[in-house]
Amino acid sequence: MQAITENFTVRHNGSTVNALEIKDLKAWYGESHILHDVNLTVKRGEVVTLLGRNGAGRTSTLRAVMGLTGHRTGSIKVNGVESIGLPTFQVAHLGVGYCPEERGIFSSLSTEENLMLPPLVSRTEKGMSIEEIYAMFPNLAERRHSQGTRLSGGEQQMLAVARILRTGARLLLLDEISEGLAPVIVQALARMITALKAKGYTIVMVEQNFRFAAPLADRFYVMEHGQIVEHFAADQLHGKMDVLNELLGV
Amino acid sequence: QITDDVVKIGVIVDKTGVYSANGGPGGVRAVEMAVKDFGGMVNGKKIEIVSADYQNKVDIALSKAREWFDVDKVDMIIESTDSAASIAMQKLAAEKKRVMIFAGSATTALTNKECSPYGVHYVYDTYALATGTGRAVMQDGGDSWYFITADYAFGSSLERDTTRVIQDMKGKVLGTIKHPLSASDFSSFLLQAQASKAKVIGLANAGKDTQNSVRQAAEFGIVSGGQKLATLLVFDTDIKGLGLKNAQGLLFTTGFYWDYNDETRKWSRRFYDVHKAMPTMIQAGMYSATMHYLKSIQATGTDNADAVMKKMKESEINDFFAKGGRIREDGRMIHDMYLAEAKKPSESKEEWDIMKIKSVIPRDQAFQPLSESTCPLVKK
Amino acid sequence: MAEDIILETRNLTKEFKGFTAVSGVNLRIRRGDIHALIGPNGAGKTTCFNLLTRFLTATEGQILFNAEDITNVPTAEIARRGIIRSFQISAVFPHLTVLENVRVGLQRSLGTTFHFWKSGTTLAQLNSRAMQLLSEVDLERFADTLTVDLPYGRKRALEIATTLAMEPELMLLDEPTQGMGHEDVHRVTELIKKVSAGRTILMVEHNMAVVSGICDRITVLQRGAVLAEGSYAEVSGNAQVMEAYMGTTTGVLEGAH
Amino acid sequence: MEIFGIPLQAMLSQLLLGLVNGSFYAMLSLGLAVIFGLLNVINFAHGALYMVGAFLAWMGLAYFDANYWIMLAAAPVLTGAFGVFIEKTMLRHLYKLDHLYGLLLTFGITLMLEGLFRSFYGVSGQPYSVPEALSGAFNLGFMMLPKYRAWVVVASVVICLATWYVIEKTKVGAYLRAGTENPKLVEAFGINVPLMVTLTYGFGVALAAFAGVLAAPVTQVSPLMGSNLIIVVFAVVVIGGMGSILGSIITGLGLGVIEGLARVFYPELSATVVFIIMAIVLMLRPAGLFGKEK
Amino acid sequence: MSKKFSYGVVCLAALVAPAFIYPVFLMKVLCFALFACAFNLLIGFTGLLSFGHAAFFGAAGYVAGHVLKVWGLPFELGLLSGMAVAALIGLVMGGLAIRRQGIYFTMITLALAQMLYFVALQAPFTGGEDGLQGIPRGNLLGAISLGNDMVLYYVVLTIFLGAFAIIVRTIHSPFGQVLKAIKENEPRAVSLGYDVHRYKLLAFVLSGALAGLAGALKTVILGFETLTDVHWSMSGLVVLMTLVGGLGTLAGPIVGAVVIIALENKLGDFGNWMALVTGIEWFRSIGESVTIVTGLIFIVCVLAFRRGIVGELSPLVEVPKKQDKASVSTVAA
Ligand SMILES: Nc1ncnc2c1ncn2[C@@H]1O[C@H](COP(=O)(O)OP(=O)(O)OP(=O)(O)O)[C@@H](O)[C@H]1O
Ligand SMILES: Nc1ncnc2c1ncn2[C@@H]1O[C@H](COP(=O)(O)OP(=O)(O)OP(=O)(O)O)[C@@H](O)[C@H]1O
Ligand SMILES: [Mg+2]
Ligand SMILES: [Mg+2]
Repeated sequence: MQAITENFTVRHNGSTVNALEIKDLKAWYGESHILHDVNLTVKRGEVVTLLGRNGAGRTSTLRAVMGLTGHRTGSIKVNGVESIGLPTFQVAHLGVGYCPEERGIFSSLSTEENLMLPPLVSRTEKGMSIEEIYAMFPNLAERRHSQGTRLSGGEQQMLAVARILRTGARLLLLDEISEGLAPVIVQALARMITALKAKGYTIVMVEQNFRFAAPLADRFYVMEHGQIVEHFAADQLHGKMDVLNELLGV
Repeated sequence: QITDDVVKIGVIVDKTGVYSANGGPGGVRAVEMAVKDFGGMVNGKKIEIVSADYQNKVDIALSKAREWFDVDKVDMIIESTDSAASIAMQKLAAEKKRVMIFAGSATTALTNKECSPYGVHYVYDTYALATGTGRAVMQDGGDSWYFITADYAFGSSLERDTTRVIQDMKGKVLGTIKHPLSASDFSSFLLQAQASKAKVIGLANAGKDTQNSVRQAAEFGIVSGGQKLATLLVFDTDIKGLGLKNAQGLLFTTGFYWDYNDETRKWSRRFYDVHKAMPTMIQAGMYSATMHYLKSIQATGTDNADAVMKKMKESEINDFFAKGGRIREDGRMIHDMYLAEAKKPSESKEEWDIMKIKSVIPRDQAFQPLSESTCPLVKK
Repeated sequence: MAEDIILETRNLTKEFKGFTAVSGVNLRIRRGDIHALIGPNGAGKTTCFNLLTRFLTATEGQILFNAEDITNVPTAEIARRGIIRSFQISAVFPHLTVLENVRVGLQRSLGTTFHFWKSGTTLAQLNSRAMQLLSEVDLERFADTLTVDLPYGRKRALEIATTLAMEPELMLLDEPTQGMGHEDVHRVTELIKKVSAGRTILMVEHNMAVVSGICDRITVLQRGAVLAEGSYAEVSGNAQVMEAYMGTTTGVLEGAH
Repeated sequence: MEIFGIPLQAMLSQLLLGLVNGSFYAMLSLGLAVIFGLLNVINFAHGALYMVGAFLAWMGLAYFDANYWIMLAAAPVLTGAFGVFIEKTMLRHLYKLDHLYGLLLTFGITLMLEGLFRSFYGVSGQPYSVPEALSGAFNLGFMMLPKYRAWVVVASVVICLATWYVIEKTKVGAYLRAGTENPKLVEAFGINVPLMVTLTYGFGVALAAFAGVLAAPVTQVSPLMGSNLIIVVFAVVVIGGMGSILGSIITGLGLGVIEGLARVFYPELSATVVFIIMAIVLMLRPAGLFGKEK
Repeated sequence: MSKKFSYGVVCLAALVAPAFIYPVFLMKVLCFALFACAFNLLIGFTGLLSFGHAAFFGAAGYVAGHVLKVWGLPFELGLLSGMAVAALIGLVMGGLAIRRQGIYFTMITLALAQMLYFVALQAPFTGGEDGLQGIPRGNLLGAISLGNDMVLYYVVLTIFLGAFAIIVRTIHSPFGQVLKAIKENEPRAVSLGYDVHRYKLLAFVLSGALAGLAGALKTVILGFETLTDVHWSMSGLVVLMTLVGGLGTLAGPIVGAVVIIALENKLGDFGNWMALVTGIEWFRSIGESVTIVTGLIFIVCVLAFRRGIVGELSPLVEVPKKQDKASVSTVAA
C-alpha cells in the first residue's frame, strides 16, 4: 500500500521525493561482510560525495545500489521505488546511470557503439542527444569510429560518463572518475559535473581526490569500515577539516 | 566329467553396432534356443549362457573373453562378427585351451596363419564370399574393379580373396580405397570409385556400411551411370534395411536362406517367433554350432576342450543348416554355399520373401582347399 | 664524459596498427638515480615499461642496458640480467606464505629450479636471507602468513621485498602508489627511498608529491614522445609541461592528489 | 584435363563434397563461437546436440509422421528449448568458476546424451531419406550433384551470414559483444543479461540441431555422429580463432574444401589435414587466423 | 601419524588384494591410477587442463607393444621405450600448446591428440582398426617369467609405487615450488626471471612420460593395444577419474581410478545386486548404460562435488593445515 502511494507521489510530485534513499544497507561478497548498516539520502538535483579511505566501502555502496554485490539486505529506494529485491537490469530502469570504477569501455565496440549501447531507461526523460554529447566532449566526436579501448585514459573516462547521459537516467553514480587522470582532464571533468548539476541531474560521486570533489559537492558523507561515520553539508566543510584530516589524512 | 558341474557358453556379439542386425541379439537368441532345444542339461549338468556386447572393439572382446575364461570358467565362446576381435580371441582361447567358435567373422586368417586346434570357423569366410560372387560377376563381363574396403582385418581379407579370383580370371583391379568401420558418408569414396571408370565397384564391407554405400551410390547416379555394384557380403537383414527397391538385382553369396527348403523354413519360423525377424546365416549357424558342440560333450561325457574338439571334428553335421558338414583340421567347417540374388519388388510375395537362390556352390568348391592352407596344423 | 648510464633507449618506437603509442623516445637513466616517468594519460608510459621488459616488442629502436643491446632479449632473460618490474596492480603469489613469496625470488640463484627430483627441504638454506629481506620491509612478523590475508599496503611491501630478492640493478615501478590511501602512500614512498640505495629505479607516478619528494630526475612524455627532461625544478618550470599536464601555464606542478 | 595427374573432374567433385562437409563445420563452429563468445563455455555437448537434432528429425518421421520440413523448424526449437533448460539448471551455476568446468559439464552431458540414444537405438545409423522435393541430382557435367547436398550448402551459407549480420551489425549484436566483455556492466545499463545469456545458449544449440537435421539425410542418424565431428570442429574453431564469428564461418568452409582436396591428392592425409593445418597455424599465429591475441 | 598409518593400510591392502580379486582387474586399476596421477601432476599443480592425455597413454602402449612383439626386446626396454616416446610427444605437443592458456590450451591438446589418433589409425605398425594383439609379457630381468598374473601383479605394484613416489617428490621439490608460483601468478613469475613456459613444458613432459608408463604397462598386462587408448574419450576418462577423486590431491586420482574402473567393469553386477536387494527390476539394465552413468557422475561432480571424493572427505578426517588447503585449490584460477 505504502509503496503504491509512494509511486504515486513520484509521478505527480516528483521533486519532493528523494532521488536515492538508503536505509540499513548491509552487503556481502561471498562470506565477507562489507557494508554494515549504511544510511544515506540524496535529494533531487543534489551532488553528493562519498569520501573515505581505500576499502572503506564506497565503491561497494554504489555497487550495492546497482545490485552488483553478492548478497544484500536493507532498503534502497530509487526515486521512491524499493529496489532491494530487483535484479540489476531493472534497477537501471528506475532511472539510474552507473559509471564504474574501472570505466568498462568495450573493446569490441567502437566509440560510437559504446556511446549508443546503454538503452533508454526512462519513459519520460529523453536524455541528451548525441549531438549535445559530442558538443560537450569534442574529443569523442573526433574519435567516434575508433575502437573504444584505443582511446586515451581520459577519453575513455569521458566516454564512460557520456554514455550514461544518453539514457535519460537522472541519477548518476560516478565512481572515482578522476582517478589516474592528468590534471588537465580532471579539470574538464569538473566543468562537466557543474554543467550537469545546472541541468538538474542528481549525482553521487565516490572520490579519493578531495581537491576535485570539494568545490563540486553540496553534501559529503564519509565512510569507514562499511559504515557512514560522518555527514555534513558543503558550508560546514571548513569546520570539518580537522575531522577529515583525522579520518582521511587529507 | 564336467568341470565345475556346469557347461558355460559365452556368447559375444555386437549388440548395438553396425553388425547388430546380422549377428547381435538374434545370435544370442539362437544360442538360447539351441540350449533349450537340447534340454538345458547335458549329461545331467546344467548349461549356462553368458553374453556380452563387444561393440566390434577388439579390446572389449579380449578383456571380456579373458575374464570369462579366468573368472567365470566359461568352456566355450561363440562369437558373431568382428574379424579383428576374432583373431585376438583365437589366440587367447588357444592359450587357455578352450573351445572357440566363429560364426560371423569372415577372415580366412582364422584357418590359415592364425589357426588353432581349439578354433572352429563355422559359417562362411571371405574366400567363400569372394569366389561365389567374384566369379559370377566376372562371368557377367565385369572385368575391371575398384574396391571400397572396410579398413580392418575383414575388409582387407575380403578384398584380397576377391582380387585373387579376379586376377585368376584375367580381370583387373584399378584401385582401392579404405573407409573406417561404420563410416556414415560414403560419397567421397564413391566419387573416387566413379572417377576410376571401373566397370565394377566392389564393396568389401558389411552390414550398415554396405547399406549406406548402396544407398548413396544411387544418390550419386553411379549405377545409372553404367557402373555395377558388387556387394560381397550381404545378409537378409541388409536387404530388408535397403528395401527391395534399392537392393534389387544385387548378387551375393550366402551360407543359408530361410526359405530354401521345408527344414529351413520350419526352424526359421520358430526363430521368427522369438526374434521377430528371419534368421541370417550367422544366427542359423550359431544355433547349429551350439548344437554340434553340446552333442559332442554328450558323446564324450566331458567338457575337456581337447576331447570335445576331437569329437566335433570326427562327427558330421546334418541339420537344417548344413548337410554333410565337416570340420577340417584347420578348423574350417565346410558345407554348401549359395549364390543368391535380391528379388525385384514385384517378385516378392511376402515381407521376408527377398531373395532367390541362383545356384548352389558345392562344399568342396566353396571353401579354400586344404592344400592351399597355410595353417601349421594341416599335415601335408 | 663522466655520466654513468645504466639504461638507454635510442629512438624507441611502438606502433599499434597505425597508432603510434611510443615514438622516437631517447631515454638515458643514470646509475643510482630515482628516475620518474610522468605524462598525461595515454602518453605511453606503461607501454614504455612493457617495451623495456619486452612484454611488448618494439617496432623500431634500440634498448641498451649497461651498454649491451637488449632489444631482442626474451622477457625472462631480461629479468635475469637485472631489470625487474612491478605491475600497476599488486603482484604477489596469493596462496604461498610471505616467506615462500620471497623465496621464489631467491630460489633461482640455487640453480635447482628444474630439479624435480630434489627434496623441497633443500630450499631451507634460503630462509635466513629471506627473513633478512622481510625485515627490510618490516614484514618479518608475517613470515608464515598466507599472502592473501595481508592488507593491501603490506602486499605492495612484500612485492618490493620479492623484487629485492632478485638483486636487481634496475627496478621498474609502475604507479607504485596508485589506489593507495595517504598513509600507505607515505610508507611506500619511504620504502622506495630506502631500497634505492645502491640501485637505480625508474618509476611511473601520477602523484607529484611522491615524485617531487624522492625523484632525482624526471622525464615527461606526451603523445609517445619526450616533452621535457630534467630535475623537478627544471621540469616544473617548463611552460610546455604545465600546459600539457595541468592544462594551465600558471600555478605549480602538482598531482591530482 | 588433368591437374598434377588428377582428372579435373575428380578434383571438382571432391571439392564440392568438401564444401558440403565444410558447411557443417561452419554451422557447428559458428554455434560454438557464439556460445563461447558470450558464456565463455566451450560447449562440448555441441556434437551431441547436433546428433539430437538429427534424431529428432528421424523420430518425427518415424513416430509422428512429421516430414523433413516440419522437423527442420521444430527440431532446432525443441533442442534450443533443451539448451535453455541446460543453461538455466546447470551451466548458470558455473559462470563464476573457471571456464574449464563448463567444458567438463558439457562433456558429461555429451556422455549422457550419447549413452541414452545408444541404449535406445544402438550405435548404428538409422536411415533417413532425402525429402521428396530435393531428391534427384543436378548433372553438372563432371558429376551428379544430388540436389539435397546443394541445398545443404545454400542453407548453411544463408544461416551463417544471417547470424554474422545480426551479431556484427545490429544493436542486439552490440549487446552480445559488450556482454561478452563485461556482462555485469551491461546489466547495470539496464539490459537483461541473464536472459540474453540463456537465449544465446539456446540459439547456439538450435544452430547445432539445425545442422543435425540438415545432416540426417546425408550421413544417416546415429548416436555417435556428433562425437566424430565435434573434435574436427574444435580444431576448426582453434584455427579460425576462438570466438571469432567470421573466422569460424570462413575457416569451416575453407577446411571442408581443403579436406576435399586432400582426398584427391593424398587420401591418407584427409583425416589429419585439419589437425596439421592447426599445428601450423598455431606456430605462426597462436591466436588463430581471425583471433585476437589477449 | 594418521597419514602414514593410512598409507600403510592401503599398501597392505594392495599386497593381499590379489588373493581376493581378479589380478588382471587389479593391474588394470593400477595402470589407470598411475595414468590419473600423472594427469593430476599437470592439472593439480600447474593448472593446465590437458584433454589430450590419451596421446601419451596410447602412443606408449603402441610403442611398447611393437618393441615387445615385433622386435622381441625385453620387458624393461618395452616400458622404457614407451615412456621415452610419450615424453617426446609431450615435448612436441607441449611446444605447440604451452604458450596458450586455459581453455585454449585444452582445445589444442585435444586436437593434437586427435591428430595422433588418426596417425595411429593409419600408420602400418599399429594395425589400424585391428590393433596390436598377442603381445608377449616377457621376463623380468630376463629371468622371472611374467606370464603368471600374480608375479606380474607385484611387479606392476612396485612400478606403480615407484612412479607415485616420483610424483610426490616432484610436487615438493624446488621445481614444484616454482610451478606453484607460476600457477598463482604467471606474469609475476615471468618478471622474476622465470621462463615459465619451460617450467610448464617440463611438467607437461613429466606428466606425459608417466602417463606413457601407465599406457605401456597396460599393454603388457593385457597383451594388446587398440585405438581405444588413443581416442579422445580416453582423455575424458582420465579427467573424470581425477575429478571424481579430487583434483590436486595426492590420493584423489587413485581413488577416482578405482571408482571409475570398478564402475565400468562391475556396474552390471552392481545393478543385478541392487535388483536383488531392492526388487526393482530396472536396475538390471544399468549395466548396459555405463556411459550414461559416467556422464551423470561427471555432471554431479562438476555441479556439486568439485573437490572430488578425497577433497570432500579430507577436511572431515583431518584438521586442514592452511598451506595444504591452498594446494588443493582445484583447477587453475
Ligand atoms: N569482489 C570482491 N570480493 C570480496 N571482497 C571485496 C570485493 N570487492 C571489494 N571487496 C572488499 O570490500 C571492501 C570495500 O571495498 P570497496 O571497493 O567498496 O572500497 P572503496 O572504498 O571503494 O575503496 P577503493 O578506494 O579501493 O576503491 C574492501 O575491503 C575490499 O577488499
Ligand atoms: N595493445 C594496444 N593496442 C592498441 N593501442 C594500445 C595498446 N596498448 C596501449 N595502447 C595505446 O597506447 C597509448 C599509450 O598507452 P599507455 O598505457 O602506455 O599509457 P600510459 O602513459 O601508461 O597512461 P596511464 O597513465 O593512463 O596509465 C594509449 O593511447 C593506448 O590506448
Ligand atoms: Mg572504490
Ligand atoms: Mg599506465
